[in-house]
Amino acid sequence: MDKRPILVAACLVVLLPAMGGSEDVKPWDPALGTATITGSVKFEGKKPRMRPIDMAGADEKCAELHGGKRLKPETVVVNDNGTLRNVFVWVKKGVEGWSFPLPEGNALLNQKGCWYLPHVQGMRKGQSLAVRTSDPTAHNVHGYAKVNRPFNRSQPPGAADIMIQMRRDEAGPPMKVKCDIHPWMNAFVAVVDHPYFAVTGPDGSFELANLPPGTYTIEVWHEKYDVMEQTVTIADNESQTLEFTYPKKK
Amino acid sequence: MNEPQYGWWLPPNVSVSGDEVDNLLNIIHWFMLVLFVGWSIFIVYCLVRFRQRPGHVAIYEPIKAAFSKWLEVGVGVAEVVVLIALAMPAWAAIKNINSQTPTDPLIVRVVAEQFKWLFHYPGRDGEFGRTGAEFFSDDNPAGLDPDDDVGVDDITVRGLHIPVGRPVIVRLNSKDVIHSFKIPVMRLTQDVVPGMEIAVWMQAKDTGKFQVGCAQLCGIGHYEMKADFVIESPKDFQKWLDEEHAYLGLDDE
Amino acid sequence: MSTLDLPYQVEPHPLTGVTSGKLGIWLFLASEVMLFGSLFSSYVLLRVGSPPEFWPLGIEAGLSVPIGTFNTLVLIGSSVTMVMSWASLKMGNLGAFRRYFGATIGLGGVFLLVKAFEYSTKFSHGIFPAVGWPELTDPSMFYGLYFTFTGLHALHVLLGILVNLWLLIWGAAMWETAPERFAGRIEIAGLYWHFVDLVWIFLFPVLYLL
Amino acid sequence: MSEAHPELGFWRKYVFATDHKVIGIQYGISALVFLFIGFCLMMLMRWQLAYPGEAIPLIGGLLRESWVNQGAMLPNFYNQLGAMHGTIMVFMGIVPLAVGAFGNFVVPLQIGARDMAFPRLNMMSYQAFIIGGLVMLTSFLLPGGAASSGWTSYAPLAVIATTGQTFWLIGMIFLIASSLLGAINFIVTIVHLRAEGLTFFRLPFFVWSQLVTAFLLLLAFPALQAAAVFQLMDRLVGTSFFLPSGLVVGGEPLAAVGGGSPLLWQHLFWFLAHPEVYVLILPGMGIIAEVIANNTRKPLWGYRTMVYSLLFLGFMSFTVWAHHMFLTGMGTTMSTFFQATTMIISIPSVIILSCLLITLWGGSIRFSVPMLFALAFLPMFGIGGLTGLPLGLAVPDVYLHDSYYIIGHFHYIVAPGTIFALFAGIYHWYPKVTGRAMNVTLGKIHFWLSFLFMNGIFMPMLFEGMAGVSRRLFDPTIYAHGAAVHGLTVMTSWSAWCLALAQIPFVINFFWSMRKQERAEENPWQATTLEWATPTPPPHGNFPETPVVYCGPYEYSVPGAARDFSPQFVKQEV
Repeated sequence: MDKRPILVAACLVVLLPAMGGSEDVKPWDPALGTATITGSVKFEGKKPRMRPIDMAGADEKCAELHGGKRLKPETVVVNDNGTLRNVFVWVKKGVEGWSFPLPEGNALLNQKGCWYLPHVQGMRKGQSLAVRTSDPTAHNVHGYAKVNRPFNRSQPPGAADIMIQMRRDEAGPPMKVKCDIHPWMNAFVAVVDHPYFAVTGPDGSFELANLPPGTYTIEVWHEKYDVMEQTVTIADNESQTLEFTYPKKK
Repeated sequence: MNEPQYGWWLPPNVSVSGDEVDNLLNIIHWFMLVLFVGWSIFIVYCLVRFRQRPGHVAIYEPIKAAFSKWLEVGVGVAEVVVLIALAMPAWAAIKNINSQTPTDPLIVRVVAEQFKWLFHYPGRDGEFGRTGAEFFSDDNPAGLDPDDDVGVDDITVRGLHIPVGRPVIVRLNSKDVIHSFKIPVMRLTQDVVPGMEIAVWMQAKDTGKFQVGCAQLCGIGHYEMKADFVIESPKDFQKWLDEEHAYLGLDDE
Repeated sequence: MSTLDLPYQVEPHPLTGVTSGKLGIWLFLASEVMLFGSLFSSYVLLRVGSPPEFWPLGIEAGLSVPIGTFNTLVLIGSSVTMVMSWASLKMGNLGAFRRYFGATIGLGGVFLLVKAFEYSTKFSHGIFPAVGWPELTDPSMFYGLYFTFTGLHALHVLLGILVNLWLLIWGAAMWETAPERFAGRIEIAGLYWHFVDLVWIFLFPVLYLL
Repeated sequence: MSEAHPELGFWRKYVFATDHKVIGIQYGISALVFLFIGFCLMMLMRWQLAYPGEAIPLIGGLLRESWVNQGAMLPNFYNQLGAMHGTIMVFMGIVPLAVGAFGNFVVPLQIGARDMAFPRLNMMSYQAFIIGGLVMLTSFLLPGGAASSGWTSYAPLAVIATTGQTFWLIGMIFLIASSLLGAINFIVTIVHLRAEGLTFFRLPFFVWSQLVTAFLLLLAFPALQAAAVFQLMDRLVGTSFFLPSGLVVGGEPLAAVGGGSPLLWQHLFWFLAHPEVYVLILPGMGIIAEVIANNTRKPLWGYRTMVYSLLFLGFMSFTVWAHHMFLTGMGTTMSTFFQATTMIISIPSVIILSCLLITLWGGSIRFSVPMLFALAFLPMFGIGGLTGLPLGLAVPDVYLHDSYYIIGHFHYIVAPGTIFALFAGIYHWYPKVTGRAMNVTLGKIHFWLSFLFMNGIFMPMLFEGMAGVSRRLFDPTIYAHGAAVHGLTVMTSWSAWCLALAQIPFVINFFWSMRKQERAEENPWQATTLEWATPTPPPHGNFPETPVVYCGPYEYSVPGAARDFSPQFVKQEV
């Protein structure tokens, strides 16, 4: 198997921050954070059909938690208001100047009913991803990290949380996490070194609050429809609204 | 659905061609037992009668070569008999079953992946949608072409259901590594080799709920690579198909 | 050396008619035959298994037959000089031996240089063992096999050169003490060298022409 | 010129030794250590199998956190243990002990040679072996751990496996090189350095077995060498000899050109590995033949028949490899051919076995410790051979393939088979090596306990296999038919741990006898073969005066002779 691209990427990522690190990074002053960017991600066109997943045939223990109900893959979830769920939104460029304090605690990735909760999430660089199992069956969490170090750990029922510290940015694209034992289980984790990221929910909207005034490149990412970005300049106490529409126009 | 009984010898057999295998296995093992007991008796007898003791001396050449050639010849003959009389016919039989196309078979496409089985049935229209390696993705484990309407009503499940009595052709494919499709109660094992589709034939003679397993080391989750194997009456099978069809939610569009 | 002087190092064994060293090298070559035999049978199996449009002729794949031919001649020449060196040793002419043997080593070096040149041109065209044919992403074993086979063969040549160098520079001291034995060693080195030559004579048509 | 050997320093004498006896001892010690390591790996696996998901006692907490969860074993560790157990036992344990140790020490003595034909080549093959072994072991320290794709390393699994597999391949290439050099050395030695009068049909059967084994190694191993090179290329350079197109691993398409054949690996591997099976067993048979002839005090029955069978066996072993691949979808004709060859190859083994059995008839059987092991070998090897029968036939194999039945089968051949033979050899030649005999009481304790627990381990496996339990399962109780036989699994595990305890008397005996036991006389077993013609332990150069051979190897109880044994090296006045 060809590991070279991963290696190359890894090297680059080791080097780039080192170079970037030369410019001075000021500690973040909350008083500056007055601007807000809100918006929503629309979905147009025929939504792809997601086949229901039959867990019972492979592992009854998984199905029990869902009753007779069959889940569908969360790859493409279109909300009733025509917006797209599970889109990762983040400030790609514009906040390099500051070093932001790390929030308390870890990012949680829960395995419940042979299903990853949440499907897409963002976390801060330097935080740890806590992979928890709430299932009566064994899991094997496999992180296909391209930038951070890939991980592949078995987690029998009742095992303690597996802690994986994310030492590097990995948001474009976010890393994929799969369960080897239950192939239908997959989730995505984006690692960013600032607090300005969000994931669209049931209403397909997002909000990036407490931004300092400035010019930003906002990127949205979806596991199937890939990335789009818009640039926005925003002033003190201002609030702007952005619109993204998937799939991308050819 | 009768609860299967498992013991220290062969598990229950629900395959029509399984009896042949069982007979062969039992015959061979009786043959082995007889041979082994014979040897043991001979050894023990020698050890007692020819043990070293005062006044007893070894004989330089106790037996002429003529004697006991029969033993080797006997063993040889027995093996040839087992080979020609039993093994070859049985193998030929099974192979022929595989080669001939049985009447009105149920065709199931199996996709093996690390570390679960996926069973792919044609839907109401009775034909499989277009599939290909390039279509595989997390939300499309069967590799169905999303633009192909034939595949829309196909059924993809993680457990194998077959009707009793009806011939079933299983078309085995692998996504990644070599797996082995093993159903002990059907006396069936077949390696699943990536890059080639191997078809095997089976016919159940009894209903019940059993397991499909993987018999070829395929990685970390090898031991967990199991699936339900349900043999139902044709009626129940049809009922199951309808349920699965309902799950697709095509009708409410 | 603390090893004892065992029989049949110089005089041939009545049963086999060869010295121990010679029997040894023949056995070694037998295993080498099995090695390259399995390589070639793998080649056949892979080629039969893959559709012809993915299996180019050497020329189509960009291998230069003239260069290959040249290398073949170089190796054959080196085999000839190898024989000459041994013969001159048998005639007791150490000087001639040195010349011919040096020539053998030199020709081996030329072969490797040419091979290195061939490799580098391939690489510069973005052709590596891991790419297919005709498109770099098409499923073809050809370049993989080409690099594996020629690479292994080149290793054999290199090994031969090193051993021969040792014999030429340090080993020749034995000529004073045990000339017969030294001649035997040269003969053994020659047998190995001829084998390597022979392998190439199989490789060349299989990879370049067929 | 070499009659006067200068006294050698420590390094030349023990580390860079060229004396076949020292090298034999080096091989012996290293191989025993590797055997012990392989055995420990297996005992760990047995815990997981008997008590799935429970913390490993004592050492569970000490293991790497990627291997255990709160002391309980994780599947990837289990797979590493499985793969390395097989590899270590086969390539670093039994073969080096049977061929490297006994072959090196005994063969030159038995043919009246002063040393192996190429002493320094001999040294190199030992060094290659030890390097390969160390590479294999160090792979456990890698982030991803050691190779985990089984000792068969089937592609594509092995190709996409962690770095441990690369170490496995490199180590294997060293081990192969070692075996090839050794094989050349043995053949030349046996063909060229036989003492005067020692014609081929006066060779002890052990020497014959080593000769055939050497040819198998010489001609079979290159296939694996080629395969290993291919797999290395696939792993490191990115070729896809074993990777077909369109592989999708973990939901992502595999970055490889494709177009390769997974079955190619199996063909190359089994072309080696089936002869390898005979490499494992033939030297054992040779030792058993020596011991039985010596302890029944009569010639082997049908010595020539045995030799011919041996040669036939060696030849046929190249024609049966694909019976390991009945399930890979091969055609009827091919499977029929390989079934036939498999049946045919079983016949010479049966002949050799029955010759040994019949040799007991009319003997004067001396129940020495080596003889006990030899006598146990006969039925144990019998079981191993017989259980091969259903596996050689395609139809039953379709059911039994890759089940515990086959594990029981080949372990009966190599564990209570070969390993008992090797123990017999150790007890038999220990006096020759050290000059002191081993303690008999300890030896008998060791034998009876080992005999009991060996069967306690492997007999249940046959039943588990019949019940349909697949091999290499981290937790067989997942399956209903696996849970049904769990009692047998537990029994196997306990037998395994008890077997470990049963080796303690042997270890004590081994070291204690070296110092404390009384000196053994030159020919303690009153044997007839040449190794007993030298002073004990033999000096550098073995024979004070070159021996001459006057008769066959097993001239025991010759009518009219003064004693019940007439050594090959003593002229008979008849």
